[in-house]
Amino acid sequence: MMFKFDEICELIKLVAATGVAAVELDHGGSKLRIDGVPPVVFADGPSAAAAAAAAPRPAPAPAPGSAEAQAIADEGLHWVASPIVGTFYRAPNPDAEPYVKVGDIVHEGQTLCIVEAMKLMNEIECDVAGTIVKVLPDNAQPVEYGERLFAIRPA
Amino acid sequence: MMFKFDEICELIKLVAATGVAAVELDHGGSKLRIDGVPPVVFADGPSAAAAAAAAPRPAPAPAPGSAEAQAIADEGLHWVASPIVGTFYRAPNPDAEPYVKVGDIVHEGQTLCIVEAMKLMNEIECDVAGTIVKVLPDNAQPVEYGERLFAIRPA
Amino acid sequence: MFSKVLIANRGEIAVRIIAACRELGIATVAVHSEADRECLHVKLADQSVCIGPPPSDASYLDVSSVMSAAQITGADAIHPGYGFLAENAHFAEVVGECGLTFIGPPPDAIRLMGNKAQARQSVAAAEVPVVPGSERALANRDEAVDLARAIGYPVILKASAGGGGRGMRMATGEGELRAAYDTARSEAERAFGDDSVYLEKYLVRPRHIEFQVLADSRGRIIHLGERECSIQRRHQKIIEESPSPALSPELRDEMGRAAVAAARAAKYLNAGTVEFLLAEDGSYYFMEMNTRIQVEHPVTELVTGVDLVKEQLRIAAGEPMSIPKRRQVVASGHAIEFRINAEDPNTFAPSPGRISHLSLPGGPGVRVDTHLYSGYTIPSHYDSLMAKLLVWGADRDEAIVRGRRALEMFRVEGVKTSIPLHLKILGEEDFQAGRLSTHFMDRYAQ
Amino acid sequence: MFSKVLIANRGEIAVRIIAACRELGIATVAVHSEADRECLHVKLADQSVCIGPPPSDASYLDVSSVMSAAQITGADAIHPGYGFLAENAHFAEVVGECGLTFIGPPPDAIRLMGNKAQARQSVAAAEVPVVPGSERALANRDEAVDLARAIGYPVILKASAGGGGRGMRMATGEGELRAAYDTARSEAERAFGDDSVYLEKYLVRPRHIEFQVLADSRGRIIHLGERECSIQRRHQKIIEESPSPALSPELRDEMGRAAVAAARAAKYLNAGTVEFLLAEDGSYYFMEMNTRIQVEHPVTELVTGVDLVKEQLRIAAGEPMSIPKRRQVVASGHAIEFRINAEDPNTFAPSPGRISHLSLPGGPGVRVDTHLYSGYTIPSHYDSLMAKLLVWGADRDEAIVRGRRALEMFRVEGVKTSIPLHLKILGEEDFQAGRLSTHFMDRYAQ
Repeated sequence: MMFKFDEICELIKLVAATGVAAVELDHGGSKLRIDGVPPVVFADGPSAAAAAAAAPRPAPAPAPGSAEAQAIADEGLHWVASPIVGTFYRAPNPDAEPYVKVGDIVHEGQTLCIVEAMKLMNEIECDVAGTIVKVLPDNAQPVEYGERLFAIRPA
Repeated sequence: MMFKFDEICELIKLVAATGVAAVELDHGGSKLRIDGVPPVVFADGPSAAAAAAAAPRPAPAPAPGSAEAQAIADEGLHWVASPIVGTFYRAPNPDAEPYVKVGDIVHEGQTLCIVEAMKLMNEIECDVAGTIVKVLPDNAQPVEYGERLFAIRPA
Repeated sequence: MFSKVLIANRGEIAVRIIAACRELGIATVAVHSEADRECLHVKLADQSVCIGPPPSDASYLDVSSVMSAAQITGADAIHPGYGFLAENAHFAEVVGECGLTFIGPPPDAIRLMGNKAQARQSVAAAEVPVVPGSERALANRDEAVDLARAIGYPVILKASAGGGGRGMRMATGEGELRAAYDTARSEAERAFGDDSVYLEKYLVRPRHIEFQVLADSRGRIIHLGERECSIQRRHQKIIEESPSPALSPELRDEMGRAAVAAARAAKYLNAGTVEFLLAEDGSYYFMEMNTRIQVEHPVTELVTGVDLVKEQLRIAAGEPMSIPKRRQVVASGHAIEFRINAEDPNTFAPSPGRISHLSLPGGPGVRVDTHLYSGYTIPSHYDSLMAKLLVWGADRDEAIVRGRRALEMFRVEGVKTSIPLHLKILGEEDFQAGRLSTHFMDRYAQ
Repeated sequence: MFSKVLIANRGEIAVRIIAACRELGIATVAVHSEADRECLHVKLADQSVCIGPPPSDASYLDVSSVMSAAQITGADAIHPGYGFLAENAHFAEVVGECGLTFIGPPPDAIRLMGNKAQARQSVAAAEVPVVPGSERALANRDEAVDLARAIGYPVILKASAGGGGRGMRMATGEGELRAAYDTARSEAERAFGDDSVYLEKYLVRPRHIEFQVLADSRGRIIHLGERECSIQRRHQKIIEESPSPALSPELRDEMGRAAVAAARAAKYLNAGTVEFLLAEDGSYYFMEMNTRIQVEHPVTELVTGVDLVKEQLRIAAGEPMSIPKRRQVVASGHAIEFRINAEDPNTFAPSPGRISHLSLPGGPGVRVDTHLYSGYTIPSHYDSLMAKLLVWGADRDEAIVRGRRALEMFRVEGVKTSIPLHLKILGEEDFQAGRLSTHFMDRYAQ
């Protein structure tokens, strides 16, 4: 055998601990394959099976309950996520126009919105050039860390 | 087999404990595949996981720890299991010859052994015609309900 | 003390008994049917023996299989738990004849208390109140009227051959009784082919109050206070608590002494429970004695600090109970038990199946007795009790809020449970105010 | 009372605080890092907010993120649990400035007790014994000898700039001290580039004894007895119990009064713990005060029946503590806590991973505080505490046998746990006899 029993045990533990999806070896007619730990999926509703199928979690993950984020996922879009917890504002003040709206062409470094935290107005900048496809939170809505704010189709 | 029985047991435990999805080995014509515990899906409704986990259990199952029963399983053999809890005796009394031994040709209704329970000697009859391939418990060994006593190759 | 105890039961009570044995350094043997290979008691015991196919009568109720398992494993005592063989006097006798110890009362005490009429006679002789009535069939209408006058209205006429509520007629006064007498007789005739009826005092909204007793071989018999079990449906208890909101210290003392007298009359040994009906006017009547550990015993353990199953083992081994003689058992705080069943909380239909997710409540004042684990499949062959959730609070109010939060934090997926029913009951004003009776659950009748 | 409390913590203590809030009818907000989406506290809280990436300093320790989460959810108070921001006076201040209530002591009390020298001075002024010694650097060898004569041998010389045992020299008499003085100085010089040393009384085999105190805004300060936490390794407590086998009622009373005096000196409010070293001769010395709820608080809850976290919430809301004034808090029975860590029981190396099977012990006298469930993956970013197993017994002997059986019935698969270590400790004759000291774990040193 290519590996000793103990070595195979070590490999299994390593696969489990690191979270890799699979290890496969094929050497001199001997084969070894270890499939990694499958992701644990939680779901409250009957959509559990569907959620289970959508195994790998994209980073940043969509906020729980953000159905729209889910619906338009996996289309080669770029997501801008909130780097902080706070309140999402589309415009610098209540009377002003939104920084951006769907269809706008944006460039890197352009301000997309404000997330207010601890009375500080944090301007969130765009990190890609492209077109705004979707604005996810409503104006003045609380957002958590990592919550998706904008979907952008890269130019 | 490339691995000893104990080693395979260890591997199974390891696969279950680490949560890896599968381990597959192929070496010198020997193959071993261990599929891990299916992923747990938390859901309120009927879930795929529940169905997946409901693996059918063969009846009568080999007694836990009965290594030999495991090793020669699935070879088209017929098993005679103990219908009661008690003590297994191969012969009607300590000085007598065993009722049957490996290689004997047996017929339906033939007495194969005694299982003593509550001081009653219960003769266990053969329910198939064939050849004794294996006698599993040692003489005077306690047996539980459903424990495999004889392997018979049907005629 | 015993060196190895076989537990002739399954599920949570088998796990509970394993715990007590371990604390006393006793090895344990689990028995199980083919349906229970994966049950927790099998995993936790030192040894296990498969004793039969899934149906109880061929496994857990099969005396010969259980005894064989005890013999091949060399057990020196058998704990029957509750249900199954626990109140089977014949089994207790066989255990003794085989030279093993039955962890429970003597067969004669089981037999006496298992016969309702004999039990009633025995405790009445010990001056324990029983429900006043004719016991035997009434000769005629006038006898009914005379008896009713003696015991006081309301009264109830019951078919001697009856059961299930048929042929029963309540009367609040003489006129009503005279009219009811003929109706009851003809109903009894139609329903059972026997028109004899007897008469009993009718208790309007009685409470179910039971006393835990312990009796050891040194002749000591004590009670450990009461449990109120009025929340029941079709005689199945759902919620039990201690102390009862209805008992004054004086009444507790009086009923406790009656319970001890009942146990003494039966020459009782080991743990037992004396059940009473408590009327609204404070009068109480012996109902029956359960000659085993009960499902709801942890309620008493929580308020007294006494481990009842360990006491059972000590007493069966001939040791005195461990409760110091000079120390009166003092109940402290308030305990409530919620029976969590695998059943539909509205229809009460059993809901066996696989537990796909489980998260048990913890924290202060919470005890869970269960054989559940995530991945376990509840078989359909046995009763639906899957866990007992117990809470302790400094007072009844704290126990209630703690019960609510523990029920909310008890997460089970894969089967329906009675948790929502318990939350509904806790929300009832009557429950919160302690206004309980055996009719409490009628409000949820379908 | 508050209407919504944000819990600035994770894991078992967050679950514990949710339980207390629910019992008081308060809504809860969980915060969590990206690594903790599946943690039980997130599932059990009424609301949850992701506050940052896995590393603590960017999530659980980030004041601004926690405060933002409180603001967007409309929480009116914050419970910090233990660890993380619990003893951060700045955080407590910010919470107050934002118009929310910090569930803990005032920032000044946190600050005072967070400074070891100031804390020592403050409690010494309140006549609470502190370890006798020079506090400041010694001028010369004769000063050392004079001081040692005054406080009595054995004494220990410590490097002023030191730590970690280097530059420390013990002396049992004058000759030894004179010889040790130069060695200690040159070691200090080599190790820290500073040769100043100070002298303290050396406690040979001290016990760690701490007192739980509660102080409310009505000026009432009480103690709820002690916890012995001598079983520790590198200052990490492993097993805690109450009462301590070493305390007589008189000593308990005296130390308890000292603990209350220490809290009063700090103008303390809410729950806190005063830690002492107890020498073999019965003398005791203030070590420090922990200005938060502690990991081991359930030990006190089990023997007193008081829910400490609910008291914290009541006190923070300006209510008096709920313990009746005339009722002395009486400890009953004996409680032991075992910290179950996800770690190798021999090497103490952390063992994060997925829980593939879990079955928690139940039955009488067992409490489990945990955030574990089967299928949960313990992240590697936080401490390895995965459950607190607590047992209560009528006396210490019962608590020990119950601890053993509960540990044996605590089944975890998928990670290594400290359960085998606990079983080993329980098997030690010294442990069973209550012969404990902070050096107990030295026997297992590698």
